[in-house]
Amino acid sequence: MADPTNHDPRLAVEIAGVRFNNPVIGASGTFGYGLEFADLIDLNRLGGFATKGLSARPLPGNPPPRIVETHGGMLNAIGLQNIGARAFIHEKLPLLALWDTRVIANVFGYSDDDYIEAITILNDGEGIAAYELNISCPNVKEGGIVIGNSPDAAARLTEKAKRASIRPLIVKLSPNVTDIAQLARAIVEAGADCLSLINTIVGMSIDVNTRQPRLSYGTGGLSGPAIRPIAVRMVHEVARAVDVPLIGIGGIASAPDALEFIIAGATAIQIGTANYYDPTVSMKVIDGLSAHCESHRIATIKSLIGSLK
Amino acid sequence: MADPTNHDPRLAVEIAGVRFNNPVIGASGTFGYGLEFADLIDLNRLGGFATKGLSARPLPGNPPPRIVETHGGMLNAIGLQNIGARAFIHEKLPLLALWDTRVIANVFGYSDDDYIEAITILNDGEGIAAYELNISCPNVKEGGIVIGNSPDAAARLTEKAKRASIRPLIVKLSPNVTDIAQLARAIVEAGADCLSLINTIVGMSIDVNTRQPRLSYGTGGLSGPAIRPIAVRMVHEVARAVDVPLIGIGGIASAPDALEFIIAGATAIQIGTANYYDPTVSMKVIDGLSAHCESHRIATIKSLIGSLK
Amino acid sequence: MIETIATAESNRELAPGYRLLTLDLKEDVQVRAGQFAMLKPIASLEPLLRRALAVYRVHGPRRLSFLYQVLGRGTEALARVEKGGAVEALLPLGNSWPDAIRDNQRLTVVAGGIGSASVFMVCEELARSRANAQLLFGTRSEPTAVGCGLEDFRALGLPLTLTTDDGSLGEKGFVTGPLERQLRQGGRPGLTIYACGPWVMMRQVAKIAAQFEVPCLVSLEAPMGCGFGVCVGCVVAVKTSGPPEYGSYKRVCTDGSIFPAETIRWEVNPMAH
Amino acid sequence: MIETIATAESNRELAPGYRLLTLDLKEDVQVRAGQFAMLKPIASLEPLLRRALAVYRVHGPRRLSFLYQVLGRGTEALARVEKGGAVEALLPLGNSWPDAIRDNQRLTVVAGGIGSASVFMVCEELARSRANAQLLFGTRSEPTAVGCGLEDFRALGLPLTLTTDDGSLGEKGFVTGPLERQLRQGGRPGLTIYACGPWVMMRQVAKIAAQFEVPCLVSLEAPMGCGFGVCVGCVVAVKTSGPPEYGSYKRVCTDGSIFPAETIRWEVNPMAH
Ligand SMILES: Cc1cc2nc3c(=O)[nH]c(=O)nc-3n(C[C@H](O)[C@H](O)[C@H](O)COP(=O)(O)OP(=O)(O)OC[C@H]3O[C@@H](n4cnc5c(N)ncnc54)[C@H](O)[C@@H]3O)c2cc1C
Ligand SMILES: Cc1cc2nc3c(=O)[nH]c(=O)nc-3n(C[C@H](O)[C@H](O)[C@H](O)COP(=O)(O)OP(=O)(O)OC[C@H]3O[C@@H](n4cnc5c(N)ncnc54)[C@H](O)[C@@H]3O)c2cc1C
Ligand SMILES: Cc1cc2nc3c(=O)[nH]c(=O)nc-3n(C[C@H](O)[C@H](O)[C@H](O)COP(=O)(O)O)c2cc1C
Ligand SMILES: Cc1cc2nc3c(=O)[nH]c(=O)nc-3n(C[C@H](O)[C@H](O)[C@H](O)COP(=O)(O)O)c2cc1C
Ligand code: FES
Ligand code: FES
Repeated sequence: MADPTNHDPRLAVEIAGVRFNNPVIGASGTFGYGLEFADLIDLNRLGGFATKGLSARPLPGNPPPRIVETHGGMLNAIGLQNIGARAFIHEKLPLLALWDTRVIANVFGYSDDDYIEAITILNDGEGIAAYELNISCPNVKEGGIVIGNSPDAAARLTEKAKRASIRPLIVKLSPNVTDIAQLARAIVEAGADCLSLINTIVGMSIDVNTRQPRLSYGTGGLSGPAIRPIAVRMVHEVARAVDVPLIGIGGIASAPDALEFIIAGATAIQIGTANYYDPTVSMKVIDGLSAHCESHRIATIKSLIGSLK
Repeated sequence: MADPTNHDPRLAVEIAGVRFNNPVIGASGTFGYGLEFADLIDLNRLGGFATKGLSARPLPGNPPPRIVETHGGMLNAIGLQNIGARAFIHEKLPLLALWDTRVIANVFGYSDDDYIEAITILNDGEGIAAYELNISCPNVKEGGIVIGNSPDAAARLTEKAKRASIRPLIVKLSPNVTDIAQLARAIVEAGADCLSLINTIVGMSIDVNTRQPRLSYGTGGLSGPAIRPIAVRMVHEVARAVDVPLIGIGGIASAPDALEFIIAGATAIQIGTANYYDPTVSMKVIDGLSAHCESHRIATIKSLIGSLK
Repeated sequence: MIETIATAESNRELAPGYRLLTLDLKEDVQVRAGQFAMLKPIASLEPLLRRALAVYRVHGPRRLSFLYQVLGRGTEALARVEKGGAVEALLPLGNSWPDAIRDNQRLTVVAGGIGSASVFMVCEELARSRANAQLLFGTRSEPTAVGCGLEDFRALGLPLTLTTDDGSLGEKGFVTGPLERQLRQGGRPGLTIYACGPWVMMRQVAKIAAQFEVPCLVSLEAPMGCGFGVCVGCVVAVKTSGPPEYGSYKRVCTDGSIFPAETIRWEVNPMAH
Repeated sequence: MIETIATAESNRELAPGYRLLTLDLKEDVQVRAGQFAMLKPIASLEPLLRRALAVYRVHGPRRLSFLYQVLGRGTEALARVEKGGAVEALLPLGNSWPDAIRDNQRLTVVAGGIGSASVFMVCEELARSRANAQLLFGTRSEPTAVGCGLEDFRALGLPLTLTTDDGSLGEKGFVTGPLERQLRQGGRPGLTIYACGPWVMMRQVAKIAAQFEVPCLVSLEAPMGCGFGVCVGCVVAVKTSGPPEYGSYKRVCTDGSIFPAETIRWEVNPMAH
């Protein structure tokens, strides 16, 4: 169906030449392949969404248990189970074409070559607005180090990915670092068009009766409202360090939450965990942003980006 | 008063030669100078407590607002307001001598010399069981860098402090680092007798109506149940990296919470934020640990330390 | 599947730790036997995630009830909901028990503990259609049996065999005892088993069914993040040929919760131990 | 100071957004006028921190009531407490209004909005002792005045001057209007001012008191982490000689909540803007 939606023009934003009807984006790994939400919300009203991490080949993921709830959030160690880049192109993209929303392909690999291969495959896909490089998944360490925690490794991969990509490149930052501004600078200098942050924070939960970790993988990524203050701080630090647009992520569950990130310096935001416990949260946030523009007489939400006093 | 308390012998632990009647310790900055709790709990039953960060000279601290509640936790930027090491010795220690609990002097400074000066002053104090070096307070950056985030700076200070100290030295780790195991190794090699972790995680909260940070300092330290999974993971990582005893800290509000840290590798634990909203929580945790030993037929809680399967 | 805010018509305790929650919906829903819902008290922030509960009974297109055991903070939060309270609900979810009455096949339904909640509707159908069926109903003790809906099941009039771990009601021991005995005594042709209960019980039922070559369906349980297929957190390991691949894990929420027992890799799913 | 679990005897709405919570305690407490308590519904995990509420009235050694405005999640959680519900309470906390009736001094009590909760007990004493005192009572509107306990204050029979921002009751404007007028008209010797209300109001009252050289005490408010002096989160900037030192900030919870107005650095405390 073509877009029958009346968008609030005050909410439109642009990232690396891609226009989003509003700054509200479904976060990777919490929005499936988008289609799962077709019965729950009006996808045409959604600014966009990032797919579950796509790899060149399908991945099985980690054994269960993969998730455990914590205070104000949850730990996950899904292990990037996904159908693979090819299946996404052939099975999902044609259906996604029925909606007017921006599709961001979240890309994952175990090595630089894996990433490049996935991007090369996805380059043939129709209707992908941008790539989001997931270099910060804490649940799939290969050889112990996470590419996203090393500015050098991250910059090297970003450069290769940028060369391979025919689309705007978003690089998703790891929060598990001492100096996220330094990491951001290295990745932007390497050619990233946009940065999204934060990914999950490595955590652990132990069943004190069995004395085993609650997740089969041992550790997992912490997400949800619990991490929001950390994410807002990191967006603020990165906003002062680089001049590419940012996408703020971390514990967003309401319009005021989203505004914190925008005021801290984000051009758009992603909603993750909140989609699980409130499947229509993205629509509520969009309505809340319009209401805020109304009550504060704001002509365009762009005027709020980085407007922290 | 001499100790009239019947302690559960199963809960006794030892750290760097210091015997704690149980592993439950009040965390620095959340337990005042101990005396504030005399009317609320039986201090003789408490394993011990760490004082508010003490500096060589009294400090005024940051302007208000200094705290803001977040989901599952709170941000603080107290700025280490404290009466100073000398006043602590003369006004507090004599009164603390009335109770049988271990007093840990939490030490803070802006420079290596400040730390050494504070330790030198405290060396004259009667009844201090150990020092806890707070090299990880996120709310008092001088010249931008936090000593505790740099293994080299932290090791250098640890070495000096160890030389100046006549008492066991606990060094409190910053969680705001990429590799906490590496940081821990450097500090232990420099002579730390024990490591305590974690201190607060740097965060930020913004009032979207005024577009100002909710804290006068801008950023603050995140504490409370929200950070527990991150703290448990870090204790586990550090336990595998060093062989000195660890004190686990971060969001502990119940006996099962405390057990997660002990099973992950901590010899003792500190309770912080929970003291604010449940002033008798430490007594409840001690009772809960006894109950756990009972129901799991555990002769000594030491057998649980690092017992993760 | 609808996302809605339901109103609690009642939420009463059937036995210590077991409650019956009846919800009134604003719209009609079509629920098939074995489907479930994701529920939580409105705007409750701790815990954040909704909890999965099977639809126990359908009283009308807009009135459903849920039978649940109060285990931890999520079900405790639900237990605090009072009459008239608002409950966030996503439903109906998951697949369902296949219509059991085709080609006069015989059915043995095995309910273990609160697993009974997932099979009541199928038992209703079987009773209504006078199918050739029976129910094996096992719980820890008599009060637990009451908490798991014993009276409702009795009222259906299906042939009923009771077991309790402590022998306080019916045969002493696990529900798998009578199941195995009956199969050994024969009458297996045309028989199918539907089972829902704790993982360990279902694993045992699956083993027995395989041993006697009787088709068996099980309704599995897993901690759920979303309930509608996007978090991929609720998976179970299923049999696939060769090395681990995309199909090695299936989602309980959308690929299940009902699976043919023989497709499950019982030995590797930790919940089954 | 006792840490206890109290039982809600009632928790009713006086006006939209304003409620009166009455608690029954298990032990006797001695509460002085102006003291407060840290309260939260039992075991409530969100929010975690208790909220500070002034003791509004003492009905007996074991029955107290609290008058509060429902502002955000903490007071909303308290508003959901039902009769018989359990409330975690730490009390009594903070200093108190000095006994006003020594050496027939005259007193003007200024209450702004819900600040009225902190001065009711002192007004009770003044009425009981027929002291030479009056009350200036300012709120946003008539319903707000009712929500801030107007009827209770009226019943005391103290000379009462009402103001509302919108003029719906009493004089239109801020409560500082009549205060300034009266002081200008004279009668200042032997007069003391007790004030509690929004920071901006108290700052204005302090300014007027200073201008007419009348001693003034204010009960301040700050977000509180603990309420008993250990978090040092509730501070206000006070006057000290020279550069910032340890004494530059005082804790509202234990050094206050009542301070001599002239000791506060009104210009630097952001709450006052
Ligand atoms: C499809 C489906 C249908 C279900 N139907 C029902 C039903 O009709 N009635 C009913 O009472 N329960 C049912 N359950 C189980 C129910 O969802 C869990 O009991 C509930 O999620 C526990 O949440 P809690 O917060 O109370 O306990 P938690 O605090 O989450 O956990 C308490 C204890 O229970 C364990 N636990 C947590 N979640 C699960 C789980 N999903 N399965 C097994 N153990 C768990 C934990 O390890 C812990 O030991 C169903 C589950 C699924 C997946
Ligand atoms: C000593 C003392 C006595 C008090 N007595 C009473 C009383 O008797 N009755 C009463 O209604 N209130 C009283 N208060 C104020 C009361 O504590 C706050 O209104 C309450 O903490 C707000 O919490 P909340 O979670 O509802 O709002 P929050 O969600 O915490 O905040 C909601 C809004 O109120 C603002 N806010 C939060 N805390 C405070 C605060 N402490 N002061 C001013 N604004 C705040 C926030 O910035 C936000 O805009 C008293 C405060 C103190 C310090
Ligand atoms: C179950 C789960 C799976 C996730 N999978 C991915 C993924 O495949 N790729 C990715 O970049 N981020 C993934 N994330 C991270 C989220 O996109 C988001 O960065 C993080 O959850 C923080 O946002 P939140 O607090 O709103 O959830 C996942 C998060 C969760 C909870
Ligand atoms: C208000 C506040 C003040 C603190 N002050 C100190 C301090 O002076 N020195 C220190 O080492 N840690 C300080 N901390 C950190 C705590 O000791 C503890 O490491 C941290 O809060 C995590 O534990 P929790 O989650 O149980 O609170 C402070 C924490 C809070 C909340
Ligand atoms: S519960 Fe999220 S995929 Fe099944
Ligand atoms: S509220 Fe904690 S010191 Fe005042």
